[in-house]
Amino acid sequence: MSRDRALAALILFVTTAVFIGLWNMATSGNDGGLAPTPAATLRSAIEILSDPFYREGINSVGVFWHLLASLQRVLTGFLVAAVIAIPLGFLLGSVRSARWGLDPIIQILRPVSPLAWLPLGLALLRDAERTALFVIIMSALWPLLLNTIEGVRSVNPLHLQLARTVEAGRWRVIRSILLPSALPQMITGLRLSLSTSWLVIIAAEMLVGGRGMGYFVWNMWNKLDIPAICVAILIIGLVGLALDRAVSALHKVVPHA
Amino acid sequence: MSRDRALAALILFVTTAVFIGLWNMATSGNDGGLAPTPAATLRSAIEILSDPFYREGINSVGVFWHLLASLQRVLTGFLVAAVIAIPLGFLLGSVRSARWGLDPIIQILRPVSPLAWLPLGLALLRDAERTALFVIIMSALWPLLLNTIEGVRSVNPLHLQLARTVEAGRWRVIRSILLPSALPQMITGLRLSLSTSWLVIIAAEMLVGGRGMGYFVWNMWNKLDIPAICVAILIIGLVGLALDRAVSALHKVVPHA
Amino acid sequence: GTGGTAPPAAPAVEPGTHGEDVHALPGIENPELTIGFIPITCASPLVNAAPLGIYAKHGLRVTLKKYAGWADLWGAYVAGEVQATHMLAPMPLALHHGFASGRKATRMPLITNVNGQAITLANRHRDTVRGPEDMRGFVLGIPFDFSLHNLLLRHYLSTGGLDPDLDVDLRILRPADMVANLLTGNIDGFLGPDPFNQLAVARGAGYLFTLTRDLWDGHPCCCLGVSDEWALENPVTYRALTRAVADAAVWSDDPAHRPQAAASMATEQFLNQEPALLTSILAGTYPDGTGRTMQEPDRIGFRPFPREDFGMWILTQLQRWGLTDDRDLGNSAALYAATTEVFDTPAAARALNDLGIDIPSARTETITGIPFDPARTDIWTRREVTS
Amino acid sequence: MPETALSTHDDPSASSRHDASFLHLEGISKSFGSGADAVQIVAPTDVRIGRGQFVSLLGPSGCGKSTILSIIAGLVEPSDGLLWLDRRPIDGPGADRGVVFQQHVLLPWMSARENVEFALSCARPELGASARAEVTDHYLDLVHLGHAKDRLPGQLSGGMQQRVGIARAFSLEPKVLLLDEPFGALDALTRHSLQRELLRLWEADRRTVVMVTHDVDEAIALSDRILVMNHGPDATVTRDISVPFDRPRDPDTLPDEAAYRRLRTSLLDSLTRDETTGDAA
Amino acid sequence: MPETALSTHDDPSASSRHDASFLHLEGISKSFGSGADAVQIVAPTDVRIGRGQFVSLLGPSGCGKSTILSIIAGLVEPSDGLLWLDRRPIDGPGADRGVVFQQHVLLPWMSARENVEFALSCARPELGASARAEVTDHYLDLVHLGHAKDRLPGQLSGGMQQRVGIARAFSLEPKVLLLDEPFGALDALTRHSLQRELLRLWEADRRTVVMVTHDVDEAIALSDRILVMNHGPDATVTRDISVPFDRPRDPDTLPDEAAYRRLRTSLLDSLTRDETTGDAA
Ligand SMILES: Nc1ncnc2c1ncn2[C@@H]1O[C@H](COP(=O)(O)OP(=O)(O)OP(=O)(O)O)[C@@H](O)[C@H]1O
Ligand SMILES: Nc1ncnc2c1ncn2[C@@H]1O[C@H](COP(=O)(O)OP(=O)(O)OP(=O)(O)O)[C@@H](O)[C@H]1O
Ligand SMILES: O=[N+]([O-])[O-]
Ligand SMILES: [Mg+2]
Ligand SMILES: [Mg+2]
Repeated sequence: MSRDRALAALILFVTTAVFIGLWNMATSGNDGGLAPTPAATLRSAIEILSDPFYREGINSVGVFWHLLASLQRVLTGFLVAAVIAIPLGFLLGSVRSARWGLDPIIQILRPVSPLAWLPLGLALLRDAERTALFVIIMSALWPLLLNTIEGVRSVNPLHLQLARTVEAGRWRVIRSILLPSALPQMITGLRLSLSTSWLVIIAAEMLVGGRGMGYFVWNMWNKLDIPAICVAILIIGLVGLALDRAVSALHKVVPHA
Repeated sequence: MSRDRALAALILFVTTAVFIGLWNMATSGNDGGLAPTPAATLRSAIEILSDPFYREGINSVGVFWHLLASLQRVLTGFLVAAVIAIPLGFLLGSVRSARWGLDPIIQILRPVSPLAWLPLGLALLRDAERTALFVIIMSALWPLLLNTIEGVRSVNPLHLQLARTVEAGRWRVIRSILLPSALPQMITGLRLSLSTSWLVIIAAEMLVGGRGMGYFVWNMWNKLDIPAICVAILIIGLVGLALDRAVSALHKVVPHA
Repeated sequence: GTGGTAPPAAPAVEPGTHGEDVHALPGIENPELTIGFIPITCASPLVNAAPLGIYAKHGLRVTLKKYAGWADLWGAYVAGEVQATHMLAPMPLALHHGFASGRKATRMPLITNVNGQAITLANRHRDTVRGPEDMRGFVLGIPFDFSLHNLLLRHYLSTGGLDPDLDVDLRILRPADMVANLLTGNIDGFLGPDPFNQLAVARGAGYLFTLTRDLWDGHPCCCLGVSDEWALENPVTYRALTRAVADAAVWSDDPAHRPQAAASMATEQFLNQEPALLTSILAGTYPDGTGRTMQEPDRIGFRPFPREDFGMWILTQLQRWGLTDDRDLGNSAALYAATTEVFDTPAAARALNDLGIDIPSARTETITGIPFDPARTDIWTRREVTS
Repeated sequence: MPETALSTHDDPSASSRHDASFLHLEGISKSFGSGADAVQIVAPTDVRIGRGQFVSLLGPSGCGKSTILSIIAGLVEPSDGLLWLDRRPIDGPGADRGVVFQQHVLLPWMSARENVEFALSCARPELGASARAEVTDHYLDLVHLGHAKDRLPGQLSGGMQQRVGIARAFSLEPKVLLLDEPFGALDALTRHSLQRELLRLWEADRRTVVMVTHDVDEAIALSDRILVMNHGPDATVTRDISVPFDRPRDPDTLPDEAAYRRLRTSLLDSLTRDETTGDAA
Repeated sequence: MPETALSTHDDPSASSRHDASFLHLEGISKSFGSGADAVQIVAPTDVRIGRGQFVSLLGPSGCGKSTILSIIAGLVEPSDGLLWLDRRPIDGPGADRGVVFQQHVLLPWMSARENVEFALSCARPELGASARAEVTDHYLDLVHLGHAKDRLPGQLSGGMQQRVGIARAFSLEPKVLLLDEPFGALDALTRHSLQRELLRLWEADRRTVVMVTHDVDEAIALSDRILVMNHGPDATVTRDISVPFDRPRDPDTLPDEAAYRRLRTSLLDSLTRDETTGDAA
C-alpha cells in the first residue's frame, strides 16, 4: 500500500519531469515562433498570479476577475438548465408518450455543437451576455435531461408496486420514490453538464468578449502571448477539477448512491 | 402501446408546429434583425442541399465536402485517441501505482476546454490540420481513458480468482476476462468521446479554417448568412445523431453488455 | 514605398491648438455611452479619446468595449448592444442598405483613418511574388467581406488578371488570427490592419509586400458608425460624439502625438500590444521584414472626413463582387443617393467647424493608377476595370 | 374441488365455516401477450380461502404463483374471472392487502423506521404522527429490531431487511397478508429463524395469509392448507391439501412425526413429477 | 483434537489411514488489517483431511469459512501456518484444486461449453482441441446439460449455471474440490436436486472435497465429516464430527433415521448457541 504510494509519487515525478524536458527541448530552439518555453511559461505564471486582483478600467482586470466572470456565467447557465431539465426529465421519464414524442427533437438538438448555437443565440437574443448563458444552457441541458430521464426510468418497479399496495399518492411517489431513485444518476448528469459547460464557456467568451477566462485567452492570443495561454489552460483545468469534485461530493451527501 | 405511439406522434407534431410558429412570430416582424425567418431558413436549406457537391475555384465547395472533412478529422482523431486510451486504460486499470501516479495529470488536463488547446496546438505543431487533430485527440482521450480504466476496474474479482485457480496466463486474462468485462463501459466511453469530438471539431474548425462544418458555420457567421447557420446546425445535429447511433449499435454486437 | 505626396486636403491645424476653447455642448441627452472597437491601430481616435480625456472634454462618459472580429461587432451593433461603434468604411453602407443578415438604419459621420493596411506575405514568397499575377492559388486572409481590405485586394488581384473568386481563396480571418495562420503556413498572406502586419514581421512570419497606401493613397479605412435611431433620439449627444472623435482623430494625426498615441493604446484594456510595435507603425519607421528599414510617415493617417467619392467607390465594388445581396445599385446618381443616405457629411462639417478646422477640399481619388470619376461609375462595376 | 390427499386432512371449507369465502378467486385466469402470441399462463382457477387461514401456494418455478399473488394484490389484472375479499370485489391495489416481496422490499434511502412510517402514512393517514410512531415501534419491536430502527437498509442483513418488510406489512393491519417467497433469498439458518418468528407473529392474531413458497418444509411448518400448482403454461391449482398438525406448532420437532415425512414425500413427488430434466433446476 | 460428539462417530484419521493427511492445514491463521487495526479472523487451526474424504465446513455467518477455503485454494495467503497437499507445500493457486464459487461463477460472455473449455485450456494445456472438446462434453453430459451446451450463462437458470460450474471443476480432475456454498443462492427445490446430483458425481470417483455450507441438512446428507467453526473473530474448528451413515446414501430417506435427527439438533444447537439476537438474521 505505502510502497504503491511511493511508486505513484515517483511515476508522477518522472512523468512530469520527462514532459517538461521534452517541452523544453521542443521549444527552446526556435524562440521567434509561437511555442513557449517552460521558463517563459513559469515567468508568465508568476506575473499573472502575483497580481490577480487588479482592476484598471473595464477591459483590464486581474485573472481572478476573469475567473469569477466565467464561473458566474457557468453557474447561472447551469442552474437555469437544471430548472428546465429536472422537471422535464421527470415528466419524460414517467410519461412514455411524451418521451417518445420529444425524443426525435432531443436527439437532433443534443449533438449540435454549442458553438454553433452562438451565432444563432446572438441573432435571437441580441445580447452577448444572454447569448453566453443561452449557449451554456444548450450545452448543460442534454446530459442533465437524459440522465434524469434514465434515472427516473431506472426506478425499481417493485418500489412502485409497493407504493401502489400502500395507496401512496402521486406526489408522494415522486418525492419519496422517484426522486431518491433518480438522484444518483441525476448527479452523474450534473457532473457531465458542468464539465461540458466549463468546456463551452471558454469558447463562448472568446466570442462574446468583455470578461472571462475565454476572453483572457483570446486577449493573449491577440498579442500571441502563448505563455499566458498556457497559464490560463492550467487555471482552467484546476478550476474545472474543483468544480467536478464539488459536484461529485453530492454523491456522498446522497448516502444510498 | 399503439395508442401511446399515436399520442407521441401528435406530441411531436404539435411541439414542432408550435416551435415553428413561435419562431416565425419572433422573427418575421423585424426584418432588420439578425434572426432568420423559418421561410428564409427553408430557402437556404434548399439552396445548400440542392447542390452539396459543387467545387468551384480553389476553395469554394459544397456542404458535402465540408461534412466529409469534419467527419474525416473526427474519425481520425477519435481513432488515434482510441489507440492511445485503450492500452493506457488497461495499464492504469490494472496497475494501481501507475493509476495513482498519473491521476493528478489526467484530472487537471481533462477539464481544460479543448478550445484552449487550440492556440497551444497551433503554436507547437505549426500546422492547422495537425492542430485540429490534436484538439480532437485531447477531447476524445479522457472519456475513453477514464471509462476504460473504470471498465477494467469493474471486472468481477471472482472472475480474476477463477483465472488464478485455473492458472490462466496474463495474456489470457486480458483477452478472455478483462477485455470482455471492460467492453460495455468502453463502448460508453466511445460514445462520450465521439460526441465530445463532434462538439469540439466544430469549434476547432472555426479557427483552423479551410474546410469542415465548423469552418462553414464560421464563414457563414463572418458573411452574416444566419439562415445558412441554422441549416448547418440541423445537419450537424443529424450527423451527430447518426454517429452516436452507430457507436451504440456496438452495444448490440456485444451480447452480454 | 517612399514618402508620397501629401494629400492636398489635410487639415491645417497647429498641434494641440485646435478645439482648445471648445467646451461641452449643453443639453447632452445621455452622456453615458458604450462604443465598440476592434483592437487595431485604426482605432486610435476612438480609443485614445478615452485615456486622453477627449470624450470627457466633450461631456461624454464613454465605455469602450472590445470585440474580437468584425462579424461579432456587426452582431452586437445590430442587436443593439452598442449604438455607436468602430466600423470598416463599407459597413455602414452594407448595414443601412441591408446587404447581409441584420439590416439597420445607420449613419456615418466620420471616416476616422486613411491608409493603415498592408499586404503581408509569408517569407517563402519573398523571391517569387512581384505582383498580383504571382498570387494565383494563394490563400489570402481578409478581415471581413464588407471591408476596404477585401475590396482593394480584389481589385488589385484583378489588375493582375486573376479572378478573386476562382483563382485565390480569400479567407475571412479575425485580425488577431492572421499572424498565427501565417506562422503555421495556413495562409500565404493577408491584407490586414495593423498592428498585425508589423507583428507578422516581428515574429518572423512574413514581410510587408505592399502598403495599401501605395495602391490608393488616402483610401478610407475605418469610421465611426451610429444607429439612425439613436442619432435622431439624441441629436446633441450625436453632435458631441462626432466632435469628440473628430477632435481625437486630428490629435492622432499629428506626427508629434504619435508616440503618445501608441503608448496609451498599447495597454491591456485596449490593443494589448508592445508599445514599441505600435510606435513603429504610427511613426512610420519600421522594418519591412526583408531586412530594410522603411520611412513612411503616411503609413496611416487620421483625416476625419466622409467624402462621398469613398462611398460611391465602395458601392461600385460591392456591386462588382456580388456583395449587394443580388441587388442592382444603379447608376452614378443612384450610388450618390445611396451614399449620402449614410454618409453624414453635414455632421462632419459641423464638427470640424466647431473645432475650427478647415473642411478638406475636393480631389480626385486614384486607385492603382486609375482615377475615379464619380460620374462614370459604370466602368468600376465590371469584373475587368480599364480606365 | 379440494383433493384429500392424506388420511389426516380436514375439509378446509369446514375449518371456519362461517367465513369460508373470505378471499374468493372465481374463475381467475391470466394470459400474457396478445393475438397469436398470447399464452395462457394461469388457466381458470377457483379458490376460496377462509378468514384467518394460513395458505401456502407451492409449485414449480415459473408456473404462475407470483402471478396469482399479484392478481390478489391488485397489481396485475386477471384476463378473466372475479375476485372477492370479504364479499366486496377487488379492483386495483389497496392497503387492505399487505404485501411482502421476496427482496428489494425496502426503500434504501429510508431507515427501517421511516420505511414503516412511510407505508403507514400512505395507508392509514388517519393516524397522527405520534400514533404512527407508536405503531411503528410496536411492530419493529415485535420482529426484534428495537435496536436497529434507525439504520438504513444497506446497514441491515438480508434477514433483518425482510423482518422490516414483515413488520411493515403487519403494521398496516390488512385483511390479508400476501407473502411472495418471503425467505427465498435468505440462507438456511436465517430462513429457519424467520419462519419461527413469522409463526409467532401470526399466532398472535391469526390474520389471513397467502404465502408463495418453493420450500416444502416451510409450507408444512407454517400452513393450514397447501395449494399445489402444476407445471405451466395453463397452470392451475391441482391439489388442495390440509396440514394436519395442531397449533401452536414447533417446527423443530415436527419432522419427527411420521405424518410429516409422508406429507413431505408426497409434496416433493408432485413437484418433481412433471419436471423436465434440465431446465427445471 | 477431533471431538467425538456422537456415539456413532468414527475416527476420521482412521477412516483412510494410509493417506490421512492428504490435505493438511498446519497451524493456519489469518488476520486482516495491520498494526493496531489488525483483527485475527481465523485463530491457529489444525486440520488433516484424508484422501477421498467429503468434508463440510459449517459455521455461523462471517466466522471465516470462506477465508479458510480461499487459503486452501491459494487465493488468500495465511498470516501464519503451513499447508500441505499430497505431501507438497501449497503456495498460490493451482489447477490441482478445483473451486466452485457460490455464484457469478461463469464468464457471462462465454457459452457453457466455452466456459469449461477455457478452464481446461488454461489448466490442462497438454490436451489437444479434440480431447478438450471430449472432456467438456463428458462432464456437461454428466450434469445433464447436454442440450444447453451452447447457451450463454444469461440464458441458463441459476441451478443450470451452478451445474456448469461443477462440471468445470470436475473436468479439471483436480486433487481436491473446494466448494463455497455451492447451492446457497438456489431455491429449495433446485438445491435439493443439485445435492443429489453432486452426490452421484462424487460417488463415481470419490475425489477429496471440502465444502462450505450454512445448511445443516446439506452437510449431513453429503459429508463423511463435519467441521464446525465457532463465532469469530478468533474462530477455529471447535467440533469435528463424523457422519455415521453408509454410502451410497439416499438424502430423501435419511431424515427418517433417529440418528439423523439427533445429529441435526446437535448441529443446530452449536450453530445458534452463540448467536446474537438481532444481527445474526
Ligand atoms: N409481464 C409478463 N409478460 C409475459 N410473461 C410473463 C409476465 N410476467 C410473468 N410472465 C410469465 O409467466 C410465467 C409465470 O410467472 P410467475 O412469476 O408467476 O412464476 P412463479 O411461479 O412465481 O415462478 P418463480 O417460482 O420462478 O417465482 C413465467 O413463465 C413468466 O415468464
Ligand atoms: N479482505 C478482507 N479484509 C478485511 N476483512 C475481511 C476480508 N475478507 C474477509 N474479512 C472478514 O473476515 C470475516 C470472515 O469472512 P468470511 O467471508 O471468511 O466469512 P464466512 O464464514 O465465509 O461468512 P459467510 O457465511 O457470510 O460467507 C468477516 O468478518 C469478514 O468481514
Ligand atoms: O480590422 N480591420 O481593420 O480590418
Ligand atoms: Mg415468483
Ligand atoms: Mg463465505
